[in-house]
Amino acid sequence: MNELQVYLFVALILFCLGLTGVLQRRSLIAMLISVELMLNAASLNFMAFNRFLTPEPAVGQIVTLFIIGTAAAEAAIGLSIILAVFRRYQSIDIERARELKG
Amino acid sequence: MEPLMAVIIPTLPELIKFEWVAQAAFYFIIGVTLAGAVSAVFLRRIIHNILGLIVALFGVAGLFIYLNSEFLALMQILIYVGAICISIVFAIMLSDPMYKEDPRRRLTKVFASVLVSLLILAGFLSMITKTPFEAAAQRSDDWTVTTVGNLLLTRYALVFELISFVLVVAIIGAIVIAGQGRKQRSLK
Amino acid sequence: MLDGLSFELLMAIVASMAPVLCFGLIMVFTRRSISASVTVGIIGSFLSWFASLYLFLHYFHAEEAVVFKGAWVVSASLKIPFGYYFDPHSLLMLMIVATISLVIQIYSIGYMAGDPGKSRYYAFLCLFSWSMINLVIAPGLLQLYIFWELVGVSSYLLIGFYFEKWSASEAGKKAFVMTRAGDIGFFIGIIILMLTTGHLSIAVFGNAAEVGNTGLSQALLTLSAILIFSGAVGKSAQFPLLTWLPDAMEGPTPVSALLHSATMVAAGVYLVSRIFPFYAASSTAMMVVLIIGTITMLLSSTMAMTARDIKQVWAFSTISQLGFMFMGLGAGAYFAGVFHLTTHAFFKALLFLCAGVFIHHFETNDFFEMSKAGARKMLIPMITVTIGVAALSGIPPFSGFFSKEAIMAGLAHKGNIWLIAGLLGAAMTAYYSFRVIFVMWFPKGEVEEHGHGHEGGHDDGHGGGRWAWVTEWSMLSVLLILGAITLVLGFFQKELEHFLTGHSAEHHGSQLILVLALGCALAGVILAWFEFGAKNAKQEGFLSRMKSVEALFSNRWYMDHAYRKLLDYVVYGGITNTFTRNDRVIIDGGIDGLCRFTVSLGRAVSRIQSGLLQYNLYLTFLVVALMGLYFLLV
Amino acid sequence: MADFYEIVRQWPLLSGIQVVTALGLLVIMFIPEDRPEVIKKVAAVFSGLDLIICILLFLAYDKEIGGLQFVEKFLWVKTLGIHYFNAVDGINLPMLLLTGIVLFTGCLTMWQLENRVKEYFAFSFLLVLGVFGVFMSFDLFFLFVYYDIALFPMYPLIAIWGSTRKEYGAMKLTLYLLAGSALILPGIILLYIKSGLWTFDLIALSGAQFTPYIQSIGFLLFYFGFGVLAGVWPFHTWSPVGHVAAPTSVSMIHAGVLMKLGAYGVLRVGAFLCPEGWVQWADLMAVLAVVGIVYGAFVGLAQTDLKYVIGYSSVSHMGIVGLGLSTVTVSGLNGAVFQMFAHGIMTALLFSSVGYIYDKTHTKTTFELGGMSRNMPIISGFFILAAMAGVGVPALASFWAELLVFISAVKVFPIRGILAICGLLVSALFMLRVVMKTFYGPANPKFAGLPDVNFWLASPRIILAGVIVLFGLFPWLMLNLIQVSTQSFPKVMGF
Repeated sequence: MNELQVYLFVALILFCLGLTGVLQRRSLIAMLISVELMLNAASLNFMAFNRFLTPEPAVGQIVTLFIIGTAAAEAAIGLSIILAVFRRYQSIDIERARELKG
Repeated sequence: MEPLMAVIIPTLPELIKFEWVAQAAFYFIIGVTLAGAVSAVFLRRIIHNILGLIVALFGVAGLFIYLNSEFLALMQILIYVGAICISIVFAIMLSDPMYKEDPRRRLTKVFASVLVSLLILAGFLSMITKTPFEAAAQRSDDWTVTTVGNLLLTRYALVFELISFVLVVAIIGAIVIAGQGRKQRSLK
Repeated sequence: MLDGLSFELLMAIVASMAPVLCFGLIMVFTRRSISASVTVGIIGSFLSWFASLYLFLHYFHAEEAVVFKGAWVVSASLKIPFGYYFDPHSLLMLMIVATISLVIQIYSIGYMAGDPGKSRYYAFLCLFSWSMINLVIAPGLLQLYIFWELVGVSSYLLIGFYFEKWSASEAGKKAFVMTRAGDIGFFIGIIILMLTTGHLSIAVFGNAAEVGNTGLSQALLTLSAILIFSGAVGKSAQFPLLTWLPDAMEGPTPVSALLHSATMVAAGVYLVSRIFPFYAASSTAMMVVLIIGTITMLLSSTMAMTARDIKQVWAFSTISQLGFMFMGLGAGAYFAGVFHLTTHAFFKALLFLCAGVFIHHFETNDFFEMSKAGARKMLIPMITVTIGVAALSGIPPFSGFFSKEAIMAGLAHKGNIWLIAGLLGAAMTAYYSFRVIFVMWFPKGEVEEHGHGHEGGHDDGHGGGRWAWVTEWSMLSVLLILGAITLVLGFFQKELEHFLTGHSAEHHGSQLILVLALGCALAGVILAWFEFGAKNAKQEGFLSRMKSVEALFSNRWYMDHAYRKLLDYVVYGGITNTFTRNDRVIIDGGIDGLCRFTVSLGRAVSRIQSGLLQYNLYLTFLVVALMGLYFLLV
Repeated sequence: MADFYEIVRQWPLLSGIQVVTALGLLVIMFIPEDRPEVIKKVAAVFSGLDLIICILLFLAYDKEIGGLQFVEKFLWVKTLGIHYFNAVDGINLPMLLLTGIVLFTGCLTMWQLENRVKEYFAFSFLLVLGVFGVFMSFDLFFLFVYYDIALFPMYPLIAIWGSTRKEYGAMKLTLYLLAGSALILPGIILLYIKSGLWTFDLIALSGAQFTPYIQSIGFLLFYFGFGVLAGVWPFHTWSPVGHVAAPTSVSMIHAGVLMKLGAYGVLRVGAFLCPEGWVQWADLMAVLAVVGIVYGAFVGLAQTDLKYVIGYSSVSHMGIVGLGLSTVTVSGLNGAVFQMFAHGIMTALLFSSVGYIYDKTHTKTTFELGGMSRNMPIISGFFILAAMAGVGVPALASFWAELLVFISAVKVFPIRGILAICGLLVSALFMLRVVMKTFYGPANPKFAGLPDVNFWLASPRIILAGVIVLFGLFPWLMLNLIQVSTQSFPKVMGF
């Protein structure tokens, strides 16, 4: 039960859920939420490896801390981009922002 | 079993084995996490998604405790739930048309994304089962917050500085991006 | 560079370098002041002439050639020296070039009076003298070639002196390109020589004893001799490349006198005579020289018979006399060729300068018109031109008689057919040159007194009345000097022969040849007299009764037309056009096509870009997943 | 004087050139845009300093000792074996001098520029920074980086300040040259990997024993890669178009210096590192070179635009360089390097003269001009002098180069050598044709009142003309220097 594989499996499911969300939601905010899920999956993995495998327990914690910080930055930037997109298109539907169409 | 568990879970009668309770709680937390995640992804209302996310984040924080790091669990709750989720909520609240909008799903898209996710799931699953994980021979068991704090300011000072820097840049960037759009708008 | 600076060397440097210094001075400093430029030019030429005279007298009795040499370019085993080579032949030539250059610069004071481009003119004259002098005293064929080319350049610049006339600049270009065509053969020839023998020393190729020791195979020797001769063909306007010289008369008349009769065009003859032993070693090459010389002489004599432009007549006669010199050389008569070169230089310069006086005065080139305008009243030019014509036709006792007779003797030695050709040429020469003289002395029809007679020349003088005598006498004095030289030069045949060949041979020619030559010349003169000179002569040549022949002669045997067609159809219309199209259509078209293909390919590929963010992400993860599965499962 | 040179040899002059150029670039960038006079003066001063250093190098180089001098070498990136390695020998010293002269005269030529002066000079200095760098670097990495630095500014320089189809010309030029550089990079990597020495040091790499197969491929890559820049036929069509489009001083630098970069690269990198490949491909090189000589001259015959004529004459003259390189003889190399120098100066003078005429008359087609010798005698004189040099008139610098090349070409490839010599006739024809149409004949009254160059505007042309005549009369000044290095080149025949 309380072993590495379980944590990895949970993290994997979280990641896949997040991925599904990113790929199929049309709302930008929902995509952002899904990305947060994927990030959490990653930090869970780090913590799990840290707990069971590494010689030094501090490393994984610090990396996870780093991920949390990055997530915060990402959320800030992401939200402001969403705001900008909303102003531009009067919508947060990702399928409306197609200016890069070839 | 870890003595830390005793702190969180109060004393129980002899009949119920401590391990059982811990184990049950563990699976419960996993369940809560996954349920939160599912609702964060599949529910249609944005607000419900956020709430699902918050639940999932709490679940992950719980798993962190099982992984011996209550410091990170606290950080998780503090930063993720307290800052990020709240800011998302604020963003939605402050510009209400955004939150009202609710585009319809496309079924092909859902199926396609689920397919890719399942493929990735299968791939990583086989990797997890196939890989023989081996713990390091010499492992220190110093899990205290003090150590983490010391290391963060000595050995991993660069990481610390870097994340500070990233945050500063992010804040400035957010202000610039959000502010510029406003300026353009006011000019119009 | 040059080892040890003796006084002789200093004089040699002065002789060869003074003109180029003057060229630089005029071009850089005194371009705006005509009188200063003229002074600089004449001082330079005088210095050069004086130094040449010193060298001539100093080395007159020298036993063997004196050489000053220094390395100019050294590249691996290739050594190109710069230096001076004084032997009798080069000294004689140096003297001729320096003298004629000097007198022509003096003459030009008058002739070019009032021309705004006079500074430029003097600069170019100096450039020419420099190149010609260095050509003449070059110790190696490569130095000779280098100055040979420079002579061509100065000729180009001087012919195109009146550059605002299209005909003048066309003529300059034509002269340059045609001589260049010959020079290419010359260049290849000396490269072959250099590669096979390793050097180009005139001391070797000009020495009969050493030519055999160069290790050159007979075939290569003949080949390179003929190639080098092609340079002479271009420069001396011989048979296939002769049409540039008549056109070159577009230049100022003193230039025609200096370059296109006396010195530059004689460089071809000089080149062959310079390395005469080398030619003598190949009978084929000698035969080529002889044949080309003969064809040229006859061809251009016929052309001269119909020309009405006095300069054209002298130009054709120059070509024919050069051909005559080549005949002499080709027949093996080394001294005769060189001797004729010497006498020709002076009397032809004289003829041109006289023509210049008339042209300057009457402002026309047509000697019929000159005659009508009263040319006979200008006594000094008329007398000197008659002297010149007599020399040209080979009338004793003028210098041309002696040299022509020497060549005739050489031709007789070679074979009768050549002698007959030579005699025919002599008759034609006498005919066409006396035609000019008789027309000018005995004008027919009403004589209109030319409006500005003698005074015309005065008005042209830039200094007005006070300097008019300078203008006039600068020209007349030169005529007198050259006339005197023409008169006496023939009597120095023995001395010159001794000087050049080291021995003065017995009188080569038999009495019979002497009589024949004289007879032919006289026949020509008499024919000319009856057609042009006699009281009731119509002044129409016998050729005017044969229209087609006359047309052939006056159109220069249609050689110009042929060249024009060749240039238009083959060079411009054919090769150039093809290459240009190839550049535009195939190479550029290919590259542009490639670019267009790339652009359209990009357009096509860009359709994949739907602009949907999730679509891109989807593809990315799909590929990642498939790759992951592939690596895990396989 | 000898003592002074002894001292000079201790100075890091090569880095000095780069520092001066970079400093010039910086200073120009910090001058406000509205003071073009100051910018021009600063540009002139810094380019003058460059020229002085180049002349100093030229004088102080010890021909007795030969070899590499003024060496500045230290390891820059250890793991990759990249060195900062500058030096001069008899081959790149003339090129540095050429660059110095052309840059300085180019700056003076552009004295009358009015449009975006600051950017113009900044880009020019950046360009020259790259050119100097390529010529002085003995490290492949630096050489390549400098090479690309030299290519890049051409695009804006032509596209912004150019004339006649400038976008097309700029784009074509840039694409061609980048395509060339896309061949060079694989070549460098190939040799770097195959040498097994893990160094970009040119001298060290030349010691590696490459197999003939590798050398053959490597040389071909370098030959075509650098050859594009040297205008090797059939990759020459960028050159006339680019020259026509470019502004005057860029044409000068471009035809005068940049094309030499290509030939220099073939010699310094291709021939030096892959001598076997060089020998193997010499036949092909000679064929392409001869075709280029003859072809360029014939196409030039049909042009009516002065700059096109000069452009095609460059193709023809660079063919002579290629022919010299293909002979694999000392004299051929001497001739080729000398021709690079002479042609650089000569074309710079041609473009500089045409540039002035174009500035004043706003046309450069021969049939609209005509009789310019009457209206502008001095500038016409410069053009005619340069055209004469192009025709190969002796006593002007390029004659000697052509002489050496042709002699060795006839020795090694007799038929091709003779064909190339015959090309001279055509080149004489087309140069004189242009001179006649443009400068002779009746003067066009439309341009009657236009001023000729004054002394200051003539000064750059005087310098160029002086150099042509100087090295034409005293060729050994240059040849003795070049010879020092060509003699010790691998595989060359001692002729």
